Amino acid sequence: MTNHPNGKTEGMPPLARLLSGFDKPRNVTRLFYLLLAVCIALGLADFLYHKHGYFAVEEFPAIYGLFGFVAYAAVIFLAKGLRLIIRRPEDYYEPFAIDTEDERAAGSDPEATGGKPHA
Amino acid sequence: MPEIGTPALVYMVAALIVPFVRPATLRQILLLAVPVLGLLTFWQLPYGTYGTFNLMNMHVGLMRLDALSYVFGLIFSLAAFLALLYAWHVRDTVQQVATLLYAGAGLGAVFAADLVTLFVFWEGTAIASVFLIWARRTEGAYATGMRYLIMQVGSGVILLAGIVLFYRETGSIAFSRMDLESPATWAIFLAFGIKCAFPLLHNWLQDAYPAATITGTVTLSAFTTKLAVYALARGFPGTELLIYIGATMTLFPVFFAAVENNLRRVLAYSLNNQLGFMVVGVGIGTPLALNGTVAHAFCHILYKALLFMSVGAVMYRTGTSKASELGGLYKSMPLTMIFCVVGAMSISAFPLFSGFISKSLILSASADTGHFFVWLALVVASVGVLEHSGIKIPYFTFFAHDAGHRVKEAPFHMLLAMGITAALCIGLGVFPSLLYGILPYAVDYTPYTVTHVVTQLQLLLFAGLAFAVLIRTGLYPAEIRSVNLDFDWTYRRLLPAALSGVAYLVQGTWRFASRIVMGRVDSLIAGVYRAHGPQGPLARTWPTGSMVLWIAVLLGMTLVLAYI
Amino acid sequence: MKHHSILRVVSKLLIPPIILYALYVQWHGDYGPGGGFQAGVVFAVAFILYALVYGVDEMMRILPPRLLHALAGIGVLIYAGTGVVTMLLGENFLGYNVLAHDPKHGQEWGIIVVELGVGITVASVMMSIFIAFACHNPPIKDEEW
Amino acid sequence: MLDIIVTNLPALQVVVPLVAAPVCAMLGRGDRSWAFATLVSFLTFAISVSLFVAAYGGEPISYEMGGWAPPIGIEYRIDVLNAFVLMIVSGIAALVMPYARRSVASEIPAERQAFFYTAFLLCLTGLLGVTITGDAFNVFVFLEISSLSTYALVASGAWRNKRALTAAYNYLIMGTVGATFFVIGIGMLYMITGTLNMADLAVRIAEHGDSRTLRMGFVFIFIGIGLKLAMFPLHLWLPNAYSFAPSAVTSFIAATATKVAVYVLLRFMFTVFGFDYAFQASTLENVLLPVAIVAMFAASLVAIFQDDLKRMLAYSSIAQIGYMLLGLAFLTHTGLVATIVHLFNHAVTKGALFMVAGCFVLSAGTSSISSLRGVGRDMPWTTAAFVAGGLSLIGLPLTVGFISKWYLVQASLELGWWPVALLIMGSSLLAVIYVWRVVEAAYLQPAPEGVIRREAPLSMLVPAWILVGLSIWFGIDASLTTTAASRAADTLIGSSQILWQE
Repeated sequence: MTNHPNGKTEGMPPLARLLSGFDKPRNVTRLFYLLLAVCIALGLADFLYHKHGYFAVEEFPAIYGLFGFVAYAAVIFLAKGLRLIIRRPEDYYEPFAIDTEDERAAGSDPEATGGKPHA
Repeated sequence: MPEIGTPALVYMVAALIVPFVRPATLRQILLLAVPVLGLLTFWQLPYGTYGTFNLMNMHVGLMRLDALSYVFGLIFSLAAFLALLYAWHVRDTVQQVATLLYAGAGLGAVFAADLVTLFVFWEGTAIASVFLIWARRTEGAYATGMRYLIMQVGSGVILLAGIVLFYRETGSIAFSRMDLESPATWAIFLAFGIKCAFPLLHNWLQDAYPAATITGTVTLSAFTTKLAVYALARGFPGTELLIYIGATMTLFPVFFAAVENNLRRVLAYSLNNQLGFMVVGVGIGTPLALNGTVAHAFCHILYKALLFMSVGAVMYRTGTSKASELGGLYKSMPLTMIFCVVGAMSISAFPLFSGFISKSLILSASADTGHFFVWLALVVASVGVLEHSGIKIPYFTFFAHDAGHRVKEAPFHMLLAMGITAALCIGLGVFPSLLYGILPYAVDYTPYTVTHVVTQLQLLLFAGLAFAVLIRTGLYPAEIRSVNLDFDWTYRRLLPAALSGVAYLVQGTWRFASRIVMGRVDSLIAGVYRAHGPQGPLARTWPTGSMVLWIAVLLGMTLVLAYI
Repeated sequence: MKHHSILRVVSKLLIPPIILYALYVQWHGDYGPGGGFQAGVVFAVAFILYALVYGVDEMMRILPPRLLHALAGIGVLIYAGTGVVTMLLGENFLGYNVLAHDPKHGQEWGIIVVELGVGITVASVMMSIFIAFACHNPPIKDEEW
Repeated sequence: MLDIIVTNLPALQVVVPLVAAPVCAMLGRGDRSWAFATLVSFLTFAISVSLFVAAYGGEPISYEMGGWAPPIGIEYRIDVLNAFVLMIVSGIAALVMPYARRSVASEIPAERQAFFYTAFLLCLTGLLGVTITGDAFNVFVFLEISSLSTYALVASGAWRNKRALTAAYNYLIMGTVGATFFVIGIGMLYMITGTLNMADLAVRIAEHGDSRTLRMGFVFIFIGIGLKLAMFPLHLWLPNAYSFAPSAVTSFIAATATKVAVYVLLRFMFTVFGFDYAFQASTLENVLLPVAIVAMFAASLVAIFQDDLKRMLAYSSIAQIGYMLLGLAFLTHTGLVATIVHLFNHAVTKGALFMVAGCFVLSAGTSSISSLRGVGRDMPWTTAAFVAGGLSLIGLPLTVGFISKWYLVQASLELGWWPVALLIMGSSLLAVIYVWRVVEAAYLQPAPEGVIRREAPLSMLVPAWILVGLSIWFGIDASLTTTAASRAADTLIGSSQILWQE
């Protein structure tokens, strides 16, 4: 989670302070390896019990994991391809489109945003 | 509670009273009391049909209470309560009345025992809900609301046409299982389909939900589409066509959601995808599948509301719901973050969360009946759900790059609403029997088997791993402010463009023709005015003589007739 | 009218016979030609004649419009009241048979009472109409038109 | 005592308001006479309800006036049809009376109010008498009682607008022409048959068979009543009378007087002239049908261009009478049901709308549509009542107007006259236009500056809303009205021979 690290924790709610180390690159990397480890463990777990599947293909060890990984990547890449086709500037449907309007009109807290009072 | 026919009545009466209640706090309390009172009207009632009477020789039943409508009535009441609690801060009576009428109409429609009552409430949901969009009070929202209203009322009109045809064919307006074999049932099917956001009929959903007010979207997400699912489950269970429609519905929104920047629109796509699961369940139509549909609708209303609430809370504090503008909010709104993650894990169907116990029913049903490819599509779609709702929403809102928003935690009532909803999501996930006990058919299903838990975790965590890998390698598509084309392009751009092209061609002829026609019309109106206007001969009343003349004429005419 | 002595004397002479004649017509209405309608008109004529000769104000001293209105109402009440009485005695509305021990007498009584009511109403309405026309005191003044 | 009342109910129905009228005149002060008249109207309503209940299930009730047996004496004869009409008339009166207090107080000087209520009660007496009696000449007498008192009531609008006097005078002339035609017709019938009792007339006419005198009689009665019920070209008295009369009077006579005339027409057509199917059918088809259709359109179009709300509603009434006559012209059971149902429905709807117009007159001082701009914000309840009534006028589902149109369309389709069905729908569109004009002015246009309009008092709003509520209630659950109408149609058809030949 690559972004400007923010070490300052004052002014944050106590719960947030608890979580505040989260976006340090070191911790992010640790988290990644933890996830990898859990995944490998889950894959190996398939050898430890008798699987009850509906289809023959389910019998293959760790098939769900592999399928999940591949399907996820496929979704992302297909979506990236799709974006090439369908992406348009935000003012495409102008005038009278909500995409470029001030979103605070939907009823934001006027103090918190420092914005004008809206409906 | 006395029997009053339909709980919708409670909401309608309350909607009449609410605008006049002062002070505001009392009004909020009254609002919260309404769903409770509404629930009490059918809570302990034995199954049966209530509020029956004869409308021009047609049997009308306002409230049919059976296992199916009961579950939907229950969850709708719950959703109305949570939405109203979430909207505690709203002082806009338009929204409050609209929410009451909308929820009331939704309940009324679910309990409708006949098609006419269904139609009335069906249109009621359309008309009441559009005010939740218009309440944003911008021109864009107005235009969006109009498009939404056209689709929704169009659905109602088609439904009415279907009902009329159906009545002429069968002589009955009872709302029960139908077969797709006549224009009548096809029309009814299409009407349900529009409200259920079938592929190519779906755009109103992604168009309208991000346009509503923050609290309005939470309300919107609960009723309309689930009402349609209910109607399909009631009218067309086991219709095979629905399986393929549903499978398509689960798949295509996944890709759109992945590249969408507006998080509330992402959730709208995700809603569409979840509806797909339910539609597949209806299409399979076995008791297990129908149970799955109902259970999924129940859980879905809760976790989708939770997600909309958390994104709404963020929007309430920061003023935006665009992923490109958000990030790092866990530092400011940790509780909201936790609730959002609960919602995300529920919708992604992690074990111990509510999605897990309901979605598995549908997946098992599809596998049971041997629909391999459908089953496969559903599994892919489950990964997709994880992608856009499970990871994208919380990640881009609360983590990712810090967008620098330093805001207060969400207001207490929002936290309370989210907390209750989150607790329900987890509660249902941990104690599935709570939900299974009220499903329409007896449930013989154990969600927590080793196989199921392990495979599900594999699926989800490996997909999560893929996400991590893609992020670390920078392959994950960045969030960019943009508009993405969808089918609505056809009527928002293609149709107007085509029309203007055609208009250009026709213009010459048209001008020529219109000049003549308008001339005629003008002279016709002028003629009508000459005859009927205040000074026209037909509006003259003072001369007694002309009256006597008329008497003579009429008498003469009749006498001539008498003597012929 | 003060100098029209002939008219004044003649009318003074005529009025009593007119009233007497009216009463005759009234009371013989049950079995001869006549009855309340005719008698009422004749009766009113006596007063109208008086008013023509001596002025409406003089007449209104004897019979103020308020009294005439009340009399018109009382006449109707006598008529309808008879009907109600017969009803109370167990007959249909205006079933006179029960008014006396003998149905024939009952009929006679009934008709006489009813005709009396009619006569009072007709006479007082005639006079009211006459006053309404004769008095220059219409509810809407001429200037208001 | 109770026994006496029960056996004499038919007589009491007419006698109570009749006796009350002079008493009312003698009470003097406005408030006292109002309270008394209100009490009487409630009593009358109670009587007609019990009569309706008695007549609903079984045989017609017959009452002999003065104990003289029917063909010679006057008979009151109550079957489902006229019990239904009695209930409409007295019910509307019972609602108009509470409404009248404030409205009349603002339109008529206090010292004249007693006479106003007297005339009102007499009018009520007349209308009830016309409906209840089974004697043809008696119909004429009561018709005159109601007409004469209506002239007076219309004229009493003169304190607000002097033209009421001219309107009343015109109405008097025209109404008298109508009444004369009617009495000429009855004279001819008497000439042939020597009887005036309706049931007896029917029998003797059937024995006598067809003749020119009889046809003349029929035509005269038809035209005479046609004038009373404002059949299209003979409607000229109506717009002025309705728009210049005091508001309470307008809502009462608009809801009842023409309906009673329609009833008389039905009664004479079916019960008395049950003799010659071909002749009557041709009259209905060639005269009544075109006249009704022209009324539906011409009157609606005139209504569209009117600026005065009361006048607009008056023209709309003429169009609505067109619907009733149309149902009659079909000469089928369904057509009759449509007529009778519409009789009720229109009474309720128009009564409510004229009450609303009266509220506007009270608060805004005028009923011109252009001065009602923006009134929706100042008088929300009144305007909402107008909208609800207007929807019923248009014939939207869930209002009574829809029920009427439904039966009319059904009746025309039964005969295969689908162009007529299309015309019915087309004329409803015209109603949309004229109702919309008011709604637009009331809600969408800004209020003129410096104008203060207060919401109408409850005593006026409540009766108006009761009628609006009824128009919605019977639009949703029409079983009572349609069953009653259907039974009334059965009685009518049963009492005549004309439909037997079908």
